Amino acid sequence: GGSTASPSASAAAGTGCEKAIAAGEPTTTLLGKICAAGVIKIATDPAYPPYSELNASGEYVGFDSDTARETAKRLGVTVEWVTPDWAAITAGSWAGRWDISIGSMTQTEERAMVVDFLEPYFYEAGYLIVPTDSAITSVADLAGKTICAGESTTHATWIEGGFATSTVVDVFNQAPAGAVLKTYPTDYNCIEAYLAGRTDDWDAMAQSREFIENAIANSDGKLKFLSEEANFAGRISFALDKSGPDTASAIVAINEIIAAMHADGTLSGFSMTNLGRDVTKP
Amino acid sequence: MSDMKGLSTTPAVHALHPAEKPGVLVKPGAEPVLKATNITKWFGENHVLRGASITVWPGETVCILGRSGSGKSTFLRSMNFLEDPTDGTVEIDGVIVGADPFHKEGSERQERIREVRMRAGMVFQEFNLFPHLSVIENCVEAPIHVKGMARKEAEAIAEKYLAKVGLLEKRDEYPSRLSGGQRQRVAIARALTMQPKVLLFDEPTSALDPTLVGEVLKVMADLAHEGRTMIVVTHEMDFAHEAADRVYYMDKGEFAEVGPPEQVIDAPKDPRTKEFLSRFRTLGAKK
Amino acid sequence: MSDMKGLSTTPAVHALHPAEKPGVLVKPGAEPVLKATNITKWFGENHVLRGASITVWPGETVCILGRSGSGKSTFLRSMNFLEDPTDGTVEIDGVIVGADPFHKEGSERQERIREVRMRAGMVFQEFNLFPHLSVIENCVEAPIHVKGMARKEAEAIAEKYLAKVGLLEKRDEYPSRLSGGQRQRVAIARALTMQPKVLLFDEPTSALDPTLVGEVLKVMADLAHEGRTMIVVTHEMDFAHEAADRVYYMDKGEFAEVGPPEQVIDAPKDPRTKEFLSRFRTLGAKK
Amino acid sequence: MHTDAELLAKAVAKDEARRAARWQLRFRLGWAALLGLLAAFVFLSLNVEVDFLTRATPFIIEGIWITLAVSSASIVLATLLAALGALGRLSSNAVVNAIASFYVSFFRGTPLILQLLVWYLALPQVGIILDPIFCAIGALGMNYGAYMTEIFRAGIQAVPLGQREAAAALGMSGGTSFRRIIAPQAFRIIVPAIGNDFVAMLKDSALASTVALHEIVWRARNIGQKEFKTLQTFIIAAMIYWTLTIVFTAVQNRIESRLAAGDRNKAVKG
Amino acid sequence: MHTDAELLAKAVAKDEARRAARWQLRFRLGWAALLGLLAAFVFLSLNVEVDFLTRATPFIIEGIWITLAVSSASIVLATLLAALGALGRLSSNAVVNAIASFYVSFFRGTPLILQLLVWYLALPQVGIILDPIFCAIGALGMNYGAYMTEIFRAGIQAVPLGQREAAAALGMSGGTSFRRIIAPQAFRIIVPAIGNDFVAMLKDSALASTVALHEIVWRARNIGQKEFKTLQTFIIAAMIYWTLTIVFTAVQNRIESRLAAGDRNKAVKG
Ligand SMILES: Nc1ncnc2c1ncn2[C@@H]1O[C@H](COP(=O)(O)OP(=O)(O)OP(=O)(O)O)[C@@H](O)[C@H]1O
Ligand SMILES: Nc1ncnc2c1ncn2[C@@H]1O[C@H](COP(=O)(O)OP(=O)(O)OP(=O)(O)O)[C@@H](O)[C@H]1O
Ligand SMILES: [Mg+2]
Ligand SMILES: [Mg+2]
Repeated sequence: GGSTASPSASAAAGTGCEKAIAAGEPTTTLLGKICAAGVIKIATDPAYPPYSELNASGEYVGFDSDTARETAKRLGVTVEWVTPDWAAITAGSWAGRWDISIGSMTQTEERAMVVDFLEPYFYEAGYLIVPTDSAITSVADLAGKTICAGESTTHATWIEGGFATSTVVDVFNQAPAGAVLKTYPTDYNCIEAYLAGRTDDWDAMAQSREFIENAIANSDGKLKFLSEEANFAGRISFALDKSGPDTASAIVAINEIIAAMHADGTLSGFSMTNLGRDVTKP
Repeated sequence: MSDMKGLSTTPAVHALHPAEKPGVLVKPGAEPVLKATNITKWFGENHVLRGASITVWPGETVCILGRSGSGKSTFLRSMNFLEDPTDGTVEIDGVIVGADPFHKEGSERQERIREVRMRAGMVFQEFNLFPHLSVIENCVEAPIHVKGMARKEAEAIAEKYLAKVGLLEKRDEYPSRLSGGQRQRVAIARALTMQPKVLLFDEPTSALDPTLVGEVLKVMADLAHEGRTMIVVTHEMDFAHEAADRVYYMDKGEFAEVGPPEQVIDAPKDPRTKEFLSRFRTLGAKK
Repeated sequence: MSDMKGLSTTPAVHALHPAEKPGVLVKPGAEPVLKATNITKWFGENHVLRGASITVWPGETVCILGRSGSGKSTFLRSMNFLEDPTDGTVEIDGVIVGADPFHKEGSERQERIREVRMRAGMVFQEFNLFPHLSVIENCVEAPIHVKGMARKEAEAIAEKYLAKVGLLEKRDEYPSRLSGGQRQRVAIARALTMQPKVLLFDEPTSALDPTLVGEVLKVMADLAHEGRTMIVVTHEMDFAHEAADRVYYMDKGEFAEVGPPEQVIDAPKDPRTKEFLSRFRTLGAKK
Repeated sequence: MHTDAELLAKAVAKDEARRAARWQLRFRLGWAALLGLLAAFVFLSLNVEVDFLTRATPFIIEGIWITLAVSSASIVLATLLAALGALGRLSSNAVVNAIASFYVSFFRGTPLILQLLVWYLALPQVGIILDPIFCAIGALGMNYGAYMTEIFRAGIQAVPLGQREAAAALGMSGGTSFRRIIAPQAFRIIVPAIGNDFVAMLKDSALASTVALHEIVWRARNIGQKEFKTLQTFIIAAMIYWTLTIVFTAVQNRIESRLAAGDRNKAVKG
Repeated sequence: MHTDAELLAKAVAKDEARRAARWQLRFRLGWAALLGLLAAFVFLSLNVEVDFLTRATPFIIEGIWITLAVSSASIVLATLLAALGALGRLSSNAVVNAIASFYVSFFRGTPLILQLLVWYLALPQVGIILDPIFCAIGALGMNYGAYMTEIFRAGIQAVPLGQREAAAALGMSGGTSFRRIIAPQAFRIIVPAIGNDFVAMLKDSALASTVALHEIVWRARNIGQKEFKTLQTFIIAAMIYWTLTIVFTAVQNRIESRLAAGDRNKAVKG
């Protein structure tokens, strides 16, 4: 899109904010606030390649980052990055510290009680990683075994047998019977513990395809995919704080942008450049 | 608090002890500069002062003797309300402060206590110089920050008294670099710089190395001879003998015997004084 | 270290001072129990002891006088190597330890120092009782843990000496509940319980309230009269006069005058002793 | 019959007692008011959900046992190390002194979290694989031991020189003197510091959550994160820690005053 | 000409100096050996990747400025609060005393991380929105202020009663006495504690990474995590902290000895 290149305001074809202002958006809503400020504060995780990453030159790169930048551009505002710990994000009540989370957050029913999810911008499936020399060859072999995941991730929820009744997560494989969940503060800790020599720490670990590929690449051949078959698929969305200013108009405006980015192939393009495959379709 | 009526301190009339007569240096007809009446102190259940009174005329030196724990320090500290007595009244240079055991009086009494303190310089056993201040700063601190005196004037007065105690050349030294005797002499100069009406000494030589006692006693004797008004709690019999107009022997919070040193020290009448002096002399001062 | 040859301490021959003659209580022909020869001490550049020697026969009491800083404590503490002298030799009850300024000797010398210490009981100015132990435990600690004595035996001895200093009834009290005079008497009993050949006292009454000095001096005088061997650093002229067989006057790390108390105290010959005694008496002990 | 003086003394004592009681009351009311304010702030502004809290609280509280176990074991280890460290720092042997000094410098100079990760992730690479709980105890114990070394050293040095001299004069060897005279006295000086450190350690033991020990903070985080309510669960955790702190501070005060009483150390002037 | 005694004294002094120098040497060699061992452990067993470290180190080092800025501002705040807190704890006014006591109890009794989240996420809900850096400073300052309150109080109480009495006897009011006599003396007692706390704070300021401040630990985690190398980056962080600690401890010692020299406090027996 070349909206920033055209300074002239044209209500019909203009940015999200131009449209909102034209429609008389009050500055008390989230959208009005963002537009009035001309800045959108986006929370993201700067250490989650290839989705988002702060590179050596201080720029945010990756699929999430590209998507976030493009969304802001289409809103007609500039980006201010905020990089809180997961501990701050999960505290709830963001208190206006950031306007939106664009950080590979999977929709869950519990989270939806606190945040408003927008339409998914991509879909992510959970896979299992096992040691290369593992005797385990199928999900069923993991019955009663220990599976590692990051604290409070969707992968952890799946291991615990969650999502059975979820309407936002599609389960393809039930978690192995009697699997024991082992969690660390982040997913990375599972891999670090294993590579450090704690080979008895877990029998398998659950995460996304990209994470696992990255782990395998850094593992010196010690790790491999258990299978190509996904365990579940989640919808990955932007999230807005329910306890903040009214989000209704923002949901409409940003959903419109997401739909447009899906439709015009922007998201697919970001996906191909950053991930080498298209994850934007269910 | 109506049940305490009659107990509280209606200022008792100050009565002279028969032996309390103005000393030789006192100007005839002069009024007492310090009158402490019926000073009583309880520490909890412990009846430490049992209504002790004292009268001091301007220019007098009086000594208080007594065994350890008899209440000498408590009495002396009641003179400037470092110890708040349970009952009794202190009058120094016309400023009257009564006991206030039920804390009924307010800041106005505190003001009067400060007036009393400015009129009564105190010298402690442990010197209590301010270690973070030099000798001259020790002396001018209170004149400047309590009396509001100009620094120049305060320093001039301080230097005068430092010269008197023979320590002018230590003016800018810090207390930690002085000997015990020097420290105590600075403490005396510090008290003098406030130009008090009365000097209170609480065993000023007890914390000193025996070889340093003399220099402090000498300064004190000089002050006594030049007509300073002084109350001295001491165990130095010879000093008391030589410098005191009157000696008070304290026993269990009361003055058991009062009189000129020649009588109280050399020919005590009260059996308690007798016993104290005899005990005190065994081996300690035999000759 | 060959350049130090000839400097180091070849045990100097012990020579008697002309005035050093066995006291009246000493058995004729008895050998000295303590000989300190040419004790020298440097603290850095400060030449504190300049080759002082002393001879003490069994049963004698000797007193060391001298002004503050003259080196009395350093000398006394050299007797049991609490202060390690730069030069000189100490012999107590046949155990000989020489100075070892270059640390050439090893643990064998340490052993001999401990032997010396077991033979020399010490009483400090500040008492130094062990505050976490009761009176009786203070006394039996060393006999049990140094001499390996049975607790029963140690307690029996301790009780004997506690009785001697008049504090048997305080047997199970803790030091903090005792008066200064009582503490010092316990310290004496503690030293006695080790059954030393010599008792060393370093100003044992200087930290005491003047009214409590007498009780300690009395115990010490009793010990002297019953024939304990004692070296006493003190400012108590009267005690020295009454109890000492011999008095040593120390000046700038040397014994300026030695002799019986009647001579050194009452009729000093050395000008330094004279000056000290005159200064000491101004006002302090005039009568 | 009472004399006037005794009646006055009684009246004064009664008045003092009344005054003290009133002071205590005002002090407690002050505290109560502040607690009320705090509660109001939490409830009114943090949209606390009571049914969530009733679900979460028991789960979080269970973590107390791990917190206490780790902290207790660690303080024991730290105390032992600090004793050794202090002896080392006071040693006249240069090498022993250097080791102790290095220990103190390194473990005080680097963050505890790193030290924990070394126990958890670096030691396995030289073949030492410890249970997470032992990693936590090792890391906390070594770290606090370094801080406490300096406290122990100060405590030992605070025993007056005269005590050492009295012991030496009685013929005690250095070892006997230390064991029988110096150490017991240093101990009394050190006890309050050990108590303070234990209370501080209760909170620092939360770092063990990084190595997957299910102590209080781990539980607060895990039950809160799923629903984005860690602010609320952390407040529960805070209340638990606060309670533990108050309880153990009281225990510590009790121990200290008993130690003091054991001395029968009421000084008498003399 | 020298006397024999002087020659002996010179020889002894020379021998002592030689002995001391040898001790120092052995001490330093001990340290060096331990540093070597540590380096060997890190390099040999942790498969340290040098090119990764050369990439990561400059990025992590940049965090020093935030660490220092946050720590410096916080220690200033903490010192002010501790001064007020100590006055409150020593106040005869029951309510003032209760407030100070509540402050100390609450901020010492609850984990720093929670306090930080309250500043960052809870305060905005009552309309107080502070920059993350001010949240970090506020949280650290209030927390350390509570700990330091007790240190300040102890420092004030450590000034001998005689000083207060001497001031009172000279007619000084409570305020004058505190400002001119007590506070300057307490200050000297307190300075070492402030220094220690500053050094400790350097490490605790790492918590500010939670609220998105890019200080040392944030940087170490973010650059290390992607490649599963946080152990290595944390070791870099640790070395940075260790260096900072050593530097600031040296500065602190310098300040303390200068303060002591300012006193010209070399005691003379008398
Ligand atoms: N602050 C206090 N609290 C309780 N009791 C006290 C206090 N100060 C003094 N006393 C008690 O009051 C009594 C008298 O003490 P005071 O110090 O006045 O005696 P003293 O005659 O000065 O003795 P000394 O010659 O030892 O200085 C003693 O029993 C003492 O224990
Ligand atoms: N440990 C030490 N280090 C350096 N100098 C010391 C030490 N101990 C004593 N001195 C110095 O040695 C000299 C003699 O001191 P010592 O204590 O032996 O004197 P003293 O005669 O016992 O005096 P006092 O009567 O005051 O006890 C003094 O100048 C003192 O400053
Ligand atoms: Mg007294
Ligand atoms: Mg001495």
